[in-house]
Amino acid sequence: MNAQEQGRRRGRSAAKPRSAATGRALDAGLGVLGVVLFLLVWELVPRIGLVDARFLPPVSQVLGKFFTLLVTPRFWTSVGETMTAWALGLLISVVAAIVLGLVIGLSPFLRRATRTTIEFLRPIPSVALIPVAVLLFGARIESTLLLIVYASFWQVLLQVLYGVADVDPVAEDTARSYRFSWLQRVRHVVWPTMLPYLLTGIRLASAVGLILAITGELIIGAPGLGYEIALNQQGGQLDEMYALILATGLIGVIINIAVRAVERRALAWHPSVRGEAAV
Amino acid sequence: SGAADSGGSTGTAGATGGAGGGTTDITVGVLPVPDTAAMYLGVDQGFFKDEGLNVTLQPTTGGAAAVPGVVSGEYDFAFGNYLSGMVAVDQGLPLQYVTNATAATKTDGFQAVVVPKDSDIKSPKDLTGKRVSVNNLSNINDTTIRGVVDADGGDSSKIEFVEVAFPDAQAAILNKQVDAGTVNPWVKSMESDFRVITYNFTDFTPDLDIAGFFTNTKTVSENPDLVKKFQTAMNKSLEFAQANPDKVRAIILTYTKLTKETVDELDLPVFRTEVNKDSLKTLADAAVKYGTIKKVPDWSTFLW
Amino acid sequence: MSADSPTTTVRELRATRGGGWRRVLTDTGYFIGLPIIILVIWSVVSAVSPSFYFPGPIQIGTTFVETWFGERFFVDFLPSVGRLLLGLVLTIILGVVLGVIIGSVRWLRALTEPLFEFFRAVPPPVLVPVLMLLIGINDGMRIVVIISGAIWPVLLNTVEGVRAVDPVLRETARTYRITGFARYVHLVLPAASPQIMAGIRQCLSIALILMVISEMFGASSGLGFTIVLFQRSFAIAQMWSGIFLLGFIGIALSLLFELAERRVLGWYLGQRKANRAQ
Amino acid sequence: MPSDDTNAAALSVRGLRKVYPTPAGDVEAVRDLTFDVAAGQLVCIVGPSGAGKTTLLKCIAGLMPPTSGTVELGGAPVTGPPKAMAVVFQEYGRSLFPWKSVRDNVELPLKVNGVPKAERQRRVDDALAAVGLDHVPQSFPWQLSGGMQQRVAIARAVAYQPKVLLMDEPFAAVDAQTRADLEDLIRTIWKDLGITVLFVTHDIDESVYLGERVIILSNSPTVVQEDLTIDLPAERDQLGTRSSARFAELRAHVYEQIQRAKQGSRP
Amino acid sequence: MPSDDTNAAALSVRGLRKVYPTPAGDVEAVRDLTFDVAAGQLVCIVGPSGAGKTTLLKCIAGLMPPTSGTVELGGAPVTGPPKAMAVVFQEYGRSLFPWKSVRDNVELPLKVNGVPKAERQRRVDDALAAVGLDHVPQSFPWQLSGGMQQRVAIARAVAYQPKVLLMDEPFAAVDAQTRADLEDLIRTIWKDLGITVLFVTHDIDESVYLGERVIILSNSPTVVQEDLTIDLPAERDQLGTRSSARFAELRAHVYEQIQRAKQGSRP
Ligand SMILES: Nc1ncnc2c1ncn2[C@@H]1O[C@H](COP(=O)(O)OP(=O)(O)OP(=O)(O)O)[C@@H](O)[C@H]1O
Ligand SMILES: Nc1ncnc2c1ncn2[C@@H]1O[C@H](COP(=O)(O)OP(=O)(O)OP(=O)(O)O)[C@@H](O)[C@H]1O
Ligand SMILES: [Mg+2]
Ligand SMILES: [Mg+2]
Repeated sequence: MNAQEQGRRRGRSAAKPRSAATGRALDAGLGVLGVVLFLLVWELVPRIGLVDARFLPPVSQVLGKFFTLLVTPRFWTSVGETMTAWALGLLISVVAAIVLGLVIGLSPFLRRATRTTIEFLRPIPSVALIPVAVLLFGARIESTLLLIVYASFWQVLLQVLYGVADVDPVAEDTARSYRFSWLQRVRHVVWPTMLPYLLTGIRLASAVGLILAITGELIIGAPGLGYEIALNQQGGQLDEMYALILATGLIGVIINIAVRAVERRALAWHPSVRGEAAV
Repeated sequence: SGAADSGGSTGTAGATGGAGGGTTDITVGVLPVPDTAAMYLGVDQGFFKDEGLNVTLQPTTGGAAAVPGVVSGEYDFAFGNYLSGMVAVDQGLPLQYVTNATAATKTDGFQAVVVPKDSDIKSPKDLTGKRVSVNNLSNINDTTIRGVVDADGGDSSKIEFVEVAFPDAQAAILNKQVDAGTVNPWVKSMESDFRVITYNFTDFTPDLDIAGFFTNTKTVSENPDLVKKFQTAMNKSLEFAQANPDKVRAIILTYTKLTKETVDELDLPVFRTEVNKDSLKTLADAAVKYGTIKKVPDWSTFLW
Repeated sequence: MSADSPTTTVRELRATRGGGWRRVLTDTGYFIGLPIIILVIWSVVSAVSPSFYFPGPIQIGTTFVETWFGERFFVDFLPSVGRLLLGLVLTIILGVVLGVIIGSVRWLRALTEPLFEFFRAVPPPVLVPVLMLLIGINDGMRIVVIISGAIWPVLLNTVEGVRAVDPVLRETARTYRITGFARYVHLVLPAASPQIMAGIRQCLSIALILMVISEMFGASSGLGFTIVLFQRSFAIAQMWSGIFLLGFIGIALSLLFELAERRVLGWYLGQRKANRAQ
Repeated sequence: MPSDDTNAAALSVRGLRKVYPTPAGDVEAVRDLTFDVAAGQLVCIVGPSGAGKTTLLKCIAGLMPPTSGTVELGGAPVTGPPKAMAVVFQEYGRSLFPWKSVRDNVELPLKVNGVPKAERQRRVDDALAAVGLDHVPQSFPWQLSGGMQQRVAIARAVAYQPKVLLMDEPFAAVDAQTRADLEDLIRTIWKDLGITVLFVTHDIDESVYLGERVIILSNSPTVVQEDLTIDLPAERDQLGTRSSARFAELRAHVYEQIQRAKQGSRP
Repeated sequence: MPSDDTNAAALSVRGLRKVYPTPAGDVEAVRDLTFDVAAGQLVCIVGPSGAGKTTLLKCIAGLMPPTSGTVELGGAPVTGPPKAMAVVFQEYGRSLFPWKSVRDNVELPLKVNGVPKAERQRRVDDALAAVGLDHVPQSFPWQLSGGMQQRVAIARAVAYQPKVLLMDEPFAAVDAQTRADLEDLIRTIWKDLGITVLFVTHDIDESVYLGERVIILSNSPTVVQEDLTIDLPAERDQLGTRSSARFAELRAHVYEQIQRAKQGSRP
């Protein structure tokens, strides 16, 4: 990710302009077709007996269940619980990562001194902390929070560090030669350079955070969608289980779309967003 | 050990000294399975209110999550099978069981080890050298199954136990991923696909107590009053549950996702107030023998 | 034609190397300084106020040796790592091949885009029960779990990378008539490699997570299972030793990756550095 | 590889028009360009920034289709990149493969076009020596200064031995001395190989010094402002030619035309 | 903001040496540079690529400390970026803040240095008009062609109204006509404001046309090859001056010196 992603963005911006609206409509049509094909396969596989329908109910049944779920308050409570844990966890990790990332990233001494520690802590999979979470907090929201924060914190922190390191030395020299103060340099040079990295980090973190929120609920039993999935699985109500899985996927898609929209607004000046305008 | 420290003062949210007519808020960790029906029913029937206890039921996914909850003081009481409790106590955690919750049925299986109809496994000893699924390894199921197999003349050290959650067990057996599997609840309608090899609880030792409610030893020593109230209410609930199977079935439907058909078929566990100490001793001996725990618990502090 | 003034690189090589020993010492200091400080603080804290849940580093260290240098190494560690590596290799191959195909064929990309967005968003743990039903409870299922969750960063990054080949380069290749297979070997794959590697880096940590998750369901051996078992039986020091073992695996993976990256992306890292300096 | 039909019109551009569709509306980069280039001719193209010089070159190279009008090369219409044509792109830095060494960059087109190994090596060596880069064959492009990168791109085109060579501001990044050397190199290659060269520049002196003809483009949307024959002797040298009176006259003429073009005058 | 001590040595460089420590060893970019610039003088610096021109400028700008030797500005040693100095960097594209519009880029230094709003606006407008960019104030730098970007950087420096202006190949990316206009702009500003200008270029004609003095640097490790006074009349114009005989002489002299510098001759 990081700088490499930046590279990709620059590349994309230079890509040939699309042949306008017709192309986009065609793409959307194909996309819908893809979804329809997938649903068709899902419907047929259990119907013609490739897979036992007891284990994989046909999609029509699952969709039916999904729509009935949508009007039950219990479903929305679960969604609320999951999203609360997710949003809170993300908020904590983003704030912590920005503060720490700026402090560490701007000091060459700290950058070098913390390297090994970060490299050790970062790859510890947060699910490995499930036992710790269970021991410390039991089946409470704090358990899920611990997992979410641990997993998403590193994503954001690394991106912030990359971003701070990516400040163009020429831009930095320009600011210095025009006698910007330290704070003004952070505000006018470091922060804008870091922003695209930060948003990438947030996008990654929000995906990972959702995974961990659901996992935590699923395995630990903290309240939320994951717990509902576990409950339905234990009760053998597979259609509802699949409907809930569908819901988690859709939530993931919505989060992704939302973060990208924020990115587009915040980075109107950035190559990834400027699109065809660039020459 | 320092475990008690981390809990701080007992988590009883309300005033512990609710001596008079005031109510005390307590939180109880439960599993949303039929075994805890008596607890749900008791709350529903107001037996805990009668004792001045305002109960919040906190569902968890397993006893393993409940133990830390009790140790840390988050739960005042929690549901857990006796062997889980022995394991925790074996590691030095300060737990004490205060009431019974479920016992194995005398007659038929609430829980069973089953094989596909056409399997050549005929009796428990045939499980030697096979793959058998249990819901949790190093726990009550594999311990009792080993006991049953050895008693039948097989060699339990040659069984390969695999963890499969109860709901997945049927599929695992049918797809031949395991040769035999532990299912719970075992219901008659499964007879079309499966054959029972052993009802591993009843076959292990008759009248085995399976699970109870436990609390922190600190609560017991500092707040015996509260424990007493809980025990009274719980015993009332158990007796009521045992006497009213229909009400039990009805309440199960409210907190599990089991279908009505399944629940109607369900062979309900026994809800019994007095603890069958002998059965627990047998269980503990087997657990030591098979290495699940290192030593038999001190009964005077394990049971209240 | 006049010769160029010698380039920096040439001169750099000729120049003397200064202060070798001091450099090594400071580097080592930076490398182990903070970890040692943390370990010391941790030891002191756990000695002063011992906690059941947080044993001291020495206890965890000895437990680590007792626990993992023995039978568990063969029964739990090796199979887990084997599945992880196999899963990773399959993930990368599948992801890159599919990514190159989808990235090159516009209609295929349009057809699959929304579906992929969805599948990527489904938290992989919820797929475990499904895959258990569909595939069964075996190594195959665990490897599929790893692939199904870890493939997305590789696949999507490859698609993007293939699409984002610099148009000037693409036109250069066209005018020199570099087409067909040669185009993939000399242009598309190298150009996309920074992004593919970025995807692989992400996929490493996801694969490790999924290895653990896949062993938390229906397993009777493996690291994920063992750690949960330790937790359930309140063997706290063993549990921590398992968590650290996972950390070490993570580090080993990322070191391996960096080695590979330096080989594959030598040109790219050099280029970035060159752009940065001055 | 001297061209065998030296007298025919190697390149013929007729009524070329190019419109870029953009989200904000269409941009008419080139309105109507018509000119012929005889085989073996060296033609310079000058014009204000944004006039459409790069656009024109890309259409000739078959890299993008004109909106209307035709480009014919050796009598056949151009539909894709033609054989035996080399292009030196304006964005020289981006046209080099950063994952290949200097040598490999120059060699790659020969390799995929099946030139035998021995000949390939000879050609690559010669080309690198010609642009003064024989001392850095193992370096990567990004280890070189801008001017050196540009010369790698030139060496690649030279080693390819094309019949038609299109160059888009190929000397923009090199210093004055090197630039003079490279100008002479291009004229030498052009004469030795008898190839057709189209050379885009915005250095007026350079266009006059190099070309047999200078095509001056108008402001965008672009038409040909003037098609000027450079009647300087075929043998040119940096000091003598540039200080000749005729050179100064031609230079002044082109200068004036471009100034008029920038002010929006059209022929 | 005319300088008030017009006759003192505004800038004094004494025994400047700069060694870059790199992981592979030390690189001696500048060996020993000594020269003075009087306040209000316009000095051009030429030299082969890699000679250390940018390095020199950065040391003067206080952006990095010399390895040995001193730089004094108005009598005080330079330790950090001095007040009232503006630098136009060689990498103009990277010196613009891509997240700010053209206008904001020019305005920002004034803002952080506390120039009142009304005056700020006036100065920004004037500077943009002077470089011919008053029609695109709301564009972002990356929406402009290279030449336009370079002009934004120049406008930013002009609006800052420095006493000392350092420019590092500021016209490399603009076309001939614009370049001529900008050269005249620099001379006008210099004369009107009485500022001290250091101008790095590798266009020999430009250095002679612009400067009162041309300092020619040797090959790296760098010393002063020659310090040449340009004795052309103070009033210069693009056509007249450039075609004068003295201009041609000076031009030829500089050309020759650079060629010798490139061949490694040292004074
Ligand atoms: N991909 C594109 N999309 C939209 N407009 C474009 C595109 N490419 C070029 N143009 C426009 O077409 C016109 C001609 O561009 P072109 O690059 O051909 O100019 P040029 O003569 O090469 O300029 P320069 O001397 O600056 O290289 C310009 O106005 C430019 O903005
Ligand atoms: N940060 C650095 N680290 C190491 N070497 C450097 C660094 N910056 C410059 N150099 C070297 O110092 C020498 C002088 O570089 P400098 O950029 O000052 O040259 P220049 O005269 O500005 O060249 P050009 O005309 O190409 O801009 C070069 O050999 C260069 O390779
Ligand atoms: Mg162009
Ligand atoms: Mg320079």
